[in-house]
Amino acid sequence: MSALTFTLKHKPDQRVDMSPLVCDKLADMPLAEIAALTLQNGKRKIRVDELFSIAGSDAQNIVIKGSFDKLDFIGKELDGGRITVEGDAGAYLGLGMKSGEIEVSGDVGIYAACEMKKGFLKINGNAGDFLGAALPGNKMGMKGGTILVKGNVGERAGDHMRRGNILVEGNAGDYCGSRMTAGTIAVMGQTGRYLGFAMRRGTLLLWNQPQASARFNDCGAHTLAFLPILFASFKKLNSKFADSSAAFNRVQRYAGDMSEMGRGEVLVKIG
Amino acid sequence: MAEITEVPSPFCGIGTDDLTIQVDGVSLKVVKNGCAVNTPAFEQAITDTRPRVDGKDVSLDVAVAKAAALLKNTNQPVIGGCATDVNGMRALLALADRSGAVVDNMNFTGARNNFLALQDSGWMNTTLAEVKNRCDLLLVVGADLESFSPRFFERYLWNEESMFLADTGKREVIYLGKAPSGAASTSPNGQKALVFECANEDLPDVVAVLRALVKGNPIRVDSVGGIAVSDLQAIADKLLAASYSVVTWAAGALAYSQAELTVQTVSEMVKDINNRNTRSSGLPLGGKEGDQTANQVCGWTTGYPARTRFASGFPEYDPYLNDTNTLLANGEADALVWVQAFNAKAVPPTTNLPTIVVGRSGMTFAKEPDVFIPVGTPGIDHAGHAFRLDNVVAIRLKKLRDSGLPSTSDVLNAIEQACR
Amino acid sequence: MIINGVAIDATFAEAFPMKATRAIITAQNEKWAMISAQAMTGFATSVIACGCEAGIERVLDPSETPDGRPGVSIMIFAMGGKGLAKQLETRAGQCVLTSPTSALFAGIDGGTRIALGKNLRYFGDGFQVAKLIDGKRYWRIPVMDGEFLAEATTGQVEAIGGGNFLVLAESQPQALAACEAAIEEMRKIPNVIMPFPGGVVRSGSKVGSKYAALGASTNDAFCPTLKGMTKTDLSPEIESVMEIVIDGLTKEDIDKAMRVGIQAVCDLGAANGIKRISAGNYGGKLGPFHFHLQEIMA
Amino acid sequence: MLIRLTGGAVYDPASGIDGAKQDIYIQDGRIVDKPSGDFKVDKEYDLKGKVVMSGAIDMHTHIGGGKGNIARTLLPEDHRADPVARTDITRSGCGHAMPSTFVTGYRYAEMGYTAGFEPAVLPINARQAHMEMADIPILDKGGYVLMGSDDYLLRMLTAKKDQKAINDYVAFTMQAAKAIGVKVVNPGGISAFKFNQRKLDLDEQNSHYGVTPREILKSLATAVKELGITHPLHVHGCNLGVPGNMNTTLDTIQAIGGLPLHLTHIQFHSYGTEGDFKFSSGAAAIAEAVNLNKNITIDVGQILFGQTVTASGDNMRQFANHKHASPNKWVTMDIECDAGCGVVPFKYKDKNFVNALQWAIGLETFLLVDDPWRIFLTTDHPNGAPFTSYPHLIRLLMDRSFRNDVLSTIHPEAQKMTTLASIEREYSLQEIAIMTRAGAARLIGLQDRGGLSAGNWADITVYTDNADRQLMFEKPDYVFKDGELVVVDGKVVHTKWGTTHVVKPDWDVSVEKDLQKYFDRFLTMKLGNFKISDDEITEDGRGSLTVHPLKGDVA
Repeated sequence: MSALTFTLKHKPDQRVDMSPLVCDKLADMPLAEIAALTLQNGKRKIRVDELFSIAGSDAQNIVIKGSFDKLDFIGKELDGGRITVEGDAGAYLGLGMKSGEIEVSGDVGIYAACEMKKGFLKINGNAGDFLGAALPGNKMGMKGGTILVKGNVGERAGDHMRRGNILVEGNAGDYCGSRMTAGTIAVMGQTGRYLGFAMRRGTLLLWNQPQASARFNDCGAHTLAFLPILFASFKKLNSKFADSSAAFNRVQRYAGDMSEMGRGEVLVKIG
Repeated sequence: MAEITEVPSPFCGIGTDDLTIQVDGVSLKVVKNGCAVNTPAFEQAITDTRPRVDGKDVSLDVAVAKAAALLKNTNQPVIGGCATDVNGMRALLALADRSGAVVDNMNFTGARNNFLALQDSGWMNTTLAEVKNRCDLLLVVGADLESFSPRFFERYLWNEESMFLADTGKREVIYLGKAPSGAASTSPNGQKALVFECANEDLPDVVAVLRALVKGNPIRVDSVGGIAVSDLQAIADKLLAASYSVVTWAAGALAYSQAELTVQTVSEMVKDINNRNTRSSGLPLGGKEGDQTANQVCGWTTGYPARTRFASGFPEYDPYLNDTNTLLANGEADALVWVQAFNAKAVPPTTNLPTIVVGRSGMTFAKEPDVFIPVGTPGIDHAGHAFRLDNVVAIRLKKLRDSGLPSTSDVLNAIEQACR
Repeated sequence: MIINGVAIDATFAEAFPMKATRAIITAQNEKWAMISAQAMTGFATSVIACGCEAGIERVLDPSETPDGRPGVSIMIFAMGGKGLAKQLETRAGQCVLTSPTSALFAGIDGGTRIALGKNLRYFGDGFQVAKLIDGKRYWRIPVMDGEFLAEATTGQVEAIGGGNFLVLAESQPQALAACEAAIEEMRKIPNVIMPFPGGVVRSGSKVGSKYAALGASTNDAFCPTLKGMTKTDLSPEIESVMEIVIDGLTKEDIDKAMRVGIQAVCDLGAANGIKRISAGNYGGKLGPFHFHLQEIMA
Repeated sequence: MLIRLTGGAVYDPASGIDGAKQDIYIQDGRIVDKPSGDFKVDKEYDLKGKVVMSGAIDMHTHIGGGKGNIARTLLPEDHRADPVARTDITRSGCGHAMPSTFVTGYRYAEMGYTAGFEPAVLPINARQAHMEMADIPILDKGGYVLMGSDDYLLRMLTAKKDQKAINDYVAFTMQAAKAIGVKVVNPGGISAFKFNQRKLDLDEQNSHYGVTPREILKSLATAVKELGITHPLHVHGCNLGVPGNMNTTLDTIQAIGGLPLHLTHIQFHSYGTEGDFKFSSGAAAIAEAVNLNKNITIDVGQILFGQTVTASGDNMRQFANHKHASPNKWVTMDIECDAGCGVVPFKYKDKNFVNALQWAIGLETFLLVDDPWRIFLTTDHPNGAPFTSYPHLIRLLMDRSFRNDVLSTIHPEAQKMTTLASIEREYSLQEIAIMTRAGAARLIGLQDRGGLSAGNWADITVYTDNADRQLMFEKPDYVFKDGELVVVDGKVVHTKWGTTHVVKPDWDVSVEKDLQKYFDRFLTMKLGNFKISDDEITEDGRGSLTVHPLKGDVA
C-alpha cells in the first residue's frame, strides 16, 4: 500500500486546522469520505479535496506535500502511525500526540509537540517558540517521547516540560527550559538568555558554556554515570546525537533556579 | 457654562473621580485635579462629527450599511483596538460573534504578561483603597509609576490620613529596575525612595534573585544586573518585616520578550511572603483607556480575556496567533474594524484591507479608512462604565455634554443588526 | 549408570518454586563491583534463616553493562515476591548504595517490576533526580563520592530453588577438590547461582529433629562418622560427602548447571577417590520439580 | 394572547396543590384565572402525563461579580474542554465550571430554572455583579450585598454606634448596591486576614477592632429584621472547611437568639473531628438544631465529584485552602477596605476520604432536615459543583437505591463514617418543588414568582414524568419565562431578558454625611460615584428593576 498523500493545491490566506487528518482517524475510511471531510479555514469549513489532491491509501503512513506555515494542528493527538510533512508546518504540530512519528522537512510554528505524551517528532528545519510546552493555563508540557530538531528552536523550549527528551542540534532561543519540572533538553549549539528560568527540576545538557546566571549555582565538575546511558539511547537516531564522538560524561553542574525550588540542573560538557 | 464635579476619568487607569470640569457648549476645561494624562484627554476638541465613507461625509445609516457590507463576505475579520466602555464592548463582542471575527485589545501584548502569569499560577493582589490605608512598604518593579500615573502617590500613598498607619509619611518606597522620573515618590517628610536601577532585560534575573532571597535560597554572586545582592537582601528583609507590603508593576512597561515570567516571579514572591507569616500583595498597574474593561467584558462573555477568535462559531483563545498585528502581517485578516473611543492618537495600523474605524473624533489617518464613524467618548459624551486598574472597581462614567455623537455601542449594535 | 568409575544414583533432586530477581552492580573497576556484590549476596545461603538465597551469577564485561563499566550480576531467590522485594531493597541499600563508585541496574527486563532504586532514592532527601531513558527510570542519588545511579526497578520472575547433587568421595580433600572443580564449571552457566559459601555445603539436612524446636537436622544417613550407628546410605569406603545446591530461573538452567557440575566431578573420576553422585529429595512429595540424575547425565 | 397549558399534573406548593391535574392560563406574561364566559385560546399545550412546576429559583449561585470573572480568566483549560457554539438565536461562550454569562442563562433555562441569586455582591464590586448578571439571558436575578468585614461597619461597632445607625448604613448599602438581601462571609474574618490573622472563631476578636464575629452577626441580623428585609441575614459562617467547625455552627445558631438567619452552604460548616482521619460528619447534630430552631433556614452547598473551581469572598479560608488547589493555581484579593475574595480550583474525588465524606455530609443534611420550606437545594455553584449537576443531585435525593449505589463506590472509610445508607427518606416531587421554587421565593421575598396561582408571573417548567429523576430534570419539555416559551425539549428556542429583584429599605439621609467624610478620607471613590443608580440597570433597554415590598409594607 502506498502512503496516503495529501498534496496542497493552493495556499489559503487563513490558517487551516488539520486535526481531522491523523492516521487513526482515517484508518479504514474510503477516499471519498476523506475527500469530503471538512477543515476549518478562517470562518469557512472547506472540503479536504478543495485544498488537497489526495492519492494513496495507507492511512498509517500519511504524507502532506507542499505544506506551509499556516497548516496548524498537524498530527493532533496522533495515536500511532506516521505523518511526513514535506515543507513547513504551522502552529501546534503534534499537539498532545500519544504515539507514532511525525517528521517535518522544513520549519514549524509555535507550540510544536505541545503537551506531547509519547512518540517521536523530528523537525529538520527550525522550530518556533514553546516547543514541547503547555497550552496557556495548563501546568504540564511535554510528558514523554522525543523531539529531535536539526535546526534551531525558538524561545521557551520545554516550558513546563514534565518528561521526555528535546534534542536540538542547533541553537536554542531565550528562556530555554523555563518552568521545567523534569525531562531533558540537550542543546548542541548556543543557548540564549534566561536559561532555565523558574526551572524546578530537570536537566539542560549543553555542549557550550551558557551565559553566567545568578539564578544557578556552580556545583563543580563531575563525571556522571547516567550520561553514557542517555547517549546510548540516542544511538538509534539519525542525528548528530547518535555519533559516538558526541557522547561525554564529564560535565560542570549548575543547580537552579534558586528563585524556584532549585532542583534543576544545567550540565555543561567539559573538554 | 456649567461646572461638573466629581468627574471620574476612564483615561488614567486609577479611577480618579475628583475632577472638576467646566463645560461650555461642547468644549471642556479641567479646572480642578487635572493631570498630564487626564487634562488633555478631557479637553481634546471635537473635530469630526460626521461619518465618512471613502473620505466623504455620509449619514450614519450609510456608514453602517457600508461597514456591514465590508464585513459580509469576509473569511477572517479582526476587531482591534477594543478601547471603549462596557456597553461598547458588549456590542463589539456581539458583532464579533456574528461576524466570526478575532477580538483583540490593542494593549494585550502588554496585558498578556499579566494574564498568562495569572492563568498559570494565580496571584495575591490588592486594590487601591487597601494601598491607601494599609501599605507600609511599596516596591515598584520595572515601572516609572509617576509617569504612568501622575497622581498615584498624592492620592494613595501620601494621603494625609489612613485608617491603619499613624503617619503615612513614614511609608517606604523602593524602586527596583526603573528610577522615578520626578519627585512624587518623595514623602511629605522628605524621605526619598530607595532606587535600584537596572536595564530592562536584567529585570527577570533581578526579580528572580530577590525571590530566591525572600525564600532563603542561596545566591552565590555578588551582584545581578548591576545591583548588589546585599541590596536585594535588604529589600527581601524589608518585605518580610513589613506588615502589609505592596509590590506593583506595569505589565506594559515590561517591554521585553516573555515578561510574563517576570510577572509570575513577582507574584509567586508575594505568595512566598504570605507563607512566611506576614502580609503582602501585588498591584498590577494598567487599565487605561478601556483595557481592563475590554478584558473584563470579554472575560464574562467568552471565558477568555482577549485575543479570542469566533471564526469556528465559538470562542477560541490564542494569545499569540490572534494578535491583530500578526494577523495583518501574515495576511490572515481580510478586514479590520478598529474601535477606539478614548484616544484619537491611537489610530489603526495602516493596511490595505477594508478598514472600518469607530473612533474618537479627531483621528487623523495616514490612509483614509473605508469607513470612519466618529463616536462619543465614554465619560464625556455619554454615560457608561469602565474598569479601574485593580479590576474590581467599575466606575460610573458621566455624560458631560451634548455632542450628538453616537456611542460605540450604538454604532456597533447597528452594524451587527445590519449584518444579520 | 557409571561415568568414569563414578556411580550415578537412580535418584533425583527435589526442587521448589521460588521468585527470583537479578541486579547488575557496576563500579569503577571489577574489584569494587565484586566487593559490593559479595556483600550484597553474603549471608544468603538458605531462605530458612537468611530470608533469601543469593549469589553472584557472573562477572560482566564493560561492554555488557548499562553504563559501560566493569560489573557483576547477582541473583536473589526467595519463597515469595514480598520477601524478595524486601531483601533486595535492604541488601541494595546496605551493600550497594554504601559502596564506593557503585551503580545498580536491573538484570531482568519484563517480569513483575519490583523496587530497586525506587525507594533508595529517599536517601537523597529531596535532592535525588529521576531520569527516564528509553522507557527505563533511573534515580540519581547524591552521595559523598558523587552520584549513586540506581535503576528504579528490576524484574521479578518465577524460578526454582533447591536443585542439588551430592558428591560421595573416599576422603575429605578429594570431595572438596571435586566440588571446586564442579563449581568452576557451573559458574559459567547463566541464570543459576550456588548460594552456599563457595558454592559447596557440607551440612546437608533432613526434615525433622529430635528437638521439638528444630525443623531440620543433620542428614545422618549421609554422615560418614555415623555409618555404624544409623540407617546409613553410605558404603564403607565413603569418608566424606559434600553437596552443591543450585537455584535457577528455569528447569533447563538447573539441568545444564547440574550436568556440567556432575561431569566435572566425574572427570576426576574414581581415580581421584570419587565414588558416587547422589541427590537430596523428600520422596517427591514436597517439591514439584524433580531433577533425575541419570536423565540429566544421559 | 391567551395560552392554555392543559391537563398537566401541577405541583404548586405555594397554593398547596400537590400533583392535581389542572389547566393553567397565561395572558400578558402572567398566570390568570380561567376566563369566564366565552373565550378563545390562542395557543394550547397538551400536558397530559406531564409534570408542571413553576420555574426553579436558585437562591444561592455565584453568577455575577469579580471573583467569578477571576475564576473564568484563571481557567482557559476548562473552557477549551467545553466550548459552546453560537446558534441563530443564542450567543457563543463556554461552559463547565464557571460558564460565560450567556451560557449560564441558557443552561439554567434548559434545566427549568428561571431565576438565580448571586449571594456575594461586594458593595464596591456591585456594578460588575449587575453588569455580568445583565448579560445572563432569560433568568431573573438579584444579589445579596456582602457586609461584615467592611471597615466602616467595624469602625461603627468599635465606636459602639447604636443599632439605628447600623440599620441606616445597611439600608444605604443595600440601595447603593441594588440588593435584595444581606450576606455576611466569615464575619470580620476577611478584615482580620488583612491584619495577618489566619483564623477567627465566633468569639475571637479582630486584632485591630476588638470586634468578634458574634457581635457582627447580631448587629447585622438585627438590622435586617428591623429594616423589614424578607430575606434573613445570609450567613457564610466562621471556619469554613475546618474540621470541628460544627461546634461553631451550633454556637452560631444559639448566638443569634431567635433572629432569622440563613446559614448557607452548611455542608462546609458541618464537620466533626472523630475517627482516624480526625474528620467526621456533624450533619445529624446540625440537622437536629435546624429542626428545633424555626428561625433558621439553610442551603446545603452539596459537593459532587469532579473538577470545579471555588470562588468565595472568604479570602482567609481560601488562602488556607490553596494547599488543595487542583490544578495548582489560585487567586486571593484584599478589596477596597470592603471585603476580599479567593478563587481556588478544586477537584473533588470520590476516592478521597475527605471529599467522599463531604459528599455524604451534604446528603445527610438534606435527608435529616424535616421541613423542606427551610432547606434549599444548592451546590453553592461553582464551589461544590457546577449548577449543571442539579438533576443528578435531585436523583440522589429522590431515589434511595441510586443513592446507595453511588455510596458504595466512594472511599470505603468514608462509607463507614456516614449513616447515609440507613436513611430511607426519598424526596417527593412536591418537596423538590418546595425547595427549588415556592420555598426559595418565600425566603427571598419574591412577591409574584415561585407559584402557579393567578397573579404570578408565568415562569413555568413542564417535565415528562420519568422514574429516572436525573433524566426528567435535565430536559424539561417546555420552559416559559414571563409567559414566553423559551425552552423546548431542553433546548433554548427563544431568549429574552429577566428582571433584577431588589428591595429599597429607607434610611436616614444624615448617615450619608458621615459616609461622605469617610469616603473622602479613606476610600478611593466619591460617595456619589459609589452609589449605583437605577438607570445603570435599565439604561441599555434590556434590564429592569423589580422592587419587592418590605415586611410590614402593605403590598
